[in-house]
Amino acid sequence: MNGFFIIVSVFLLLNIALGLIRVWRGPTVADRLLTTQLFGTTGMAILLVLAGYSKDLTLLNVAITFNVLAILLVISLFQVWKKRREKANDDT
Amino acid sequence: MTIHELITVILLVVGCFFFLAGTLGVLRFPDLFSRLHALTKADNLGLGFIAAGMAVYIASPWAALKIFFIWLFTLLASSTSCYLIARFQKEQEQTKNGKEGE
Amino acid sequence: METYQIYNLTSAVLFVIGIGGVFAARHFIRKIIATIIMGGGVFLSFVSFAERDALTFADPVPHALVITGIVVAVASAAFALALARRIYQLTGEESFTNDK
Amino acid sequence: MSVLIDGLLAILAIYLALQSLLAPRLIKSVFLFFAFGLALALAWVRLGAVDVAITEAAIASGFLGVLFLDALRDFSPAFPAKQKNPEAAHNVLVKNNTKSLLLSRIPLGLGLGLFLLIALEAVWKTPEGGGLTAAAEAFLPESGVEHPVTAVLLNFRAYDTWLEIGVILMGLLAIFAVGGIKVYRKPNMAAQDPMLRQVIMFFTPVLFLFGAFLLYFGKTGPGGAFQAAVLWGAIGILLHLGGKSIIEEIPRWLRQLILTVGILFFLVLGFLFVAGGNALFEYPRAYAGLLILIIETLAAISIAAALTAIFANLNQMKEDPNETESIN
Repeated sequence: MNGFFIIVSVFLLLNIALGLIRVWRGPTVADRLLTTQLFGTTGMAILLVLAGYSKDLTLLNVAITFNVLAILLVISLFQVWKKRREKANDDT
Repeated sequence: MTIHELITVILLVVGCFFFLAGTLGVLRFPDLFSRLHALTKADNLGLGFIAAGMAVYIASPWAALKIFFIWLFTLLASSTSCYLIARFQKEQEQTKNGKEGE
Repeated sequence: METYQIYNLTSAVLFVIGIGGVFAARHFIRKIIATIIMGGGVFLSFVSFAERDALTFADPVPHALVITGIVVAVASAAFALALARRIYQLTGEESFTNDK
Repeated sequence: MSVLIDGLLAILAIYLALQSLLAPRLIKSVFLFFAFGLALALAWVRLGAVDVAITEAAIASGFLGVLFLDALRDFSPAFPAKQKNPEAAHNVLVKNNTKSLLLSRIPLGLGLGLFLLIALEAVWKTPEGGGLTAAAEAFLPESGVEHPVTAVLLNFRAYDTWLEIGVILMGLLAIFAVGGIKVYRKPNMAAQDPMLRQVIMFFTPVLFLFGAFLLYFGKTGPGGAFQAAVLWGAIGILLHLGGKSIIEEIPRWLRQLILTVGILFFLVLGFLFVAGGNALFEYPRAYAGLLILIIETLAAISIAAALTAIFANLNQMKEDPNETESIN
């Protein structure tokens, strides 16, 4: 069972590594933001699997912390964009 | 291998399949909106399957509650950010400023 | 190869990447990121030594030091960001001028 | 078998660190830096340092990420392209001037390579000293808490925690002293966007409850004052982003009291112990658990207020965009 958990987490890590290609290529800023979403969700899944692997339930607290603070990043991103757009509108 | 472990294995494999689908969608789909669709839907479904699998494996009600909340918060955060990204991109395209060199 | 050995070597590499970034990066924000990466390398070596010295639980003193260190690093990074933004606001420069 | 996951994680962390310094665009490097924080948190989980992982998740990727994103509003998106003043435009030309670039980069590269070898040897050959685990384990029953990291943070080495609150306060004062950060028009998002308002309203009680849970759980497991403080500070930041800046709305004396109550209570307690003939921060054994809980709560309130104030000072929004006063 433990070997299976490790295979699953390695697979999820490889998913993150594949997602990096999109950060590298992705033509708009929004594409890059998207991949942070991918990292967040996949990281959550890795934490859950590791919690089962090490039988350590406190890892769930780490996952919740990541979760509840992810929303902060999203909202402050929104602010950055708003500012950028105002700047762009002012320039034109 | 007990029945619990069998259920866990099946759920985790299904979850991994959805994660793979989401990542491939992000890599292969042609425009931002379809990528958003692939990512936020498939990945959250995959996370849901993995969460269910781990809840079955750990088999403690307190942990299951926490895992459920993890999934719920991720759903909330990711749907909010999906909405914001899509709205931002739409407004950008309307002002004809879509490329990065804004 | 033990788990702690892998992270030990990683910590050395991260520290060197951070130092290189502090010297070679030009934009203020990148310099600040480089200092945080440097700190991350140091913290990683602390925690991996704590794992090596574990008895019934891992050595708690390095863990406590690392928690303190992360908070201090963040406070100093916030101050550095404030300075960088102030410099930008006053002069319009995004990097130190003698780096040109 | 687990070498696979550790090795992959290590390679990922190194790659992300390198790329976040080398990426051509600032916004890309900030995003890669978030991913680096995630990789580090997973590494800490693998090393069994769950406290550190929670702190990293809370502070380094939550609070610091918000600060970086906020700072990106000031700087131009592409660096060093598109400089407005012609004086700075020859920044762009540095790339073409490869000779001077090589002259400065070769010694740097050589030095870094040498340093890498030295650092690798240093960490590889560090002698096994046993550490302080045995001592911590022996005195754990006397500390009043059951979790060793909390015992070290708030009992054995309480100086560190005390002075750390001081460091955060000093950081806040220094940021006030820098002053004059660019002031932006108030976006007033909450009124504009019903979805954001709902999300903020949902997450505020969740953050508070989970922070309180972590604070209390610190007695028996990973958690404690700092983690709780960041979550409570996130409430202030969230409300500030939603257009309601609580740090400006409470009266000035109360603000100052909240900011300093953690460090002051610690100080008064320490001097009471010294007056009673004990060492500084040597708690009486019967009350140690209770005292630690009170100290942690007050410290968390102070740190949360300081983090909120730092963010509110860096991210200034006023109705009038021409007004450039700082709040302090």
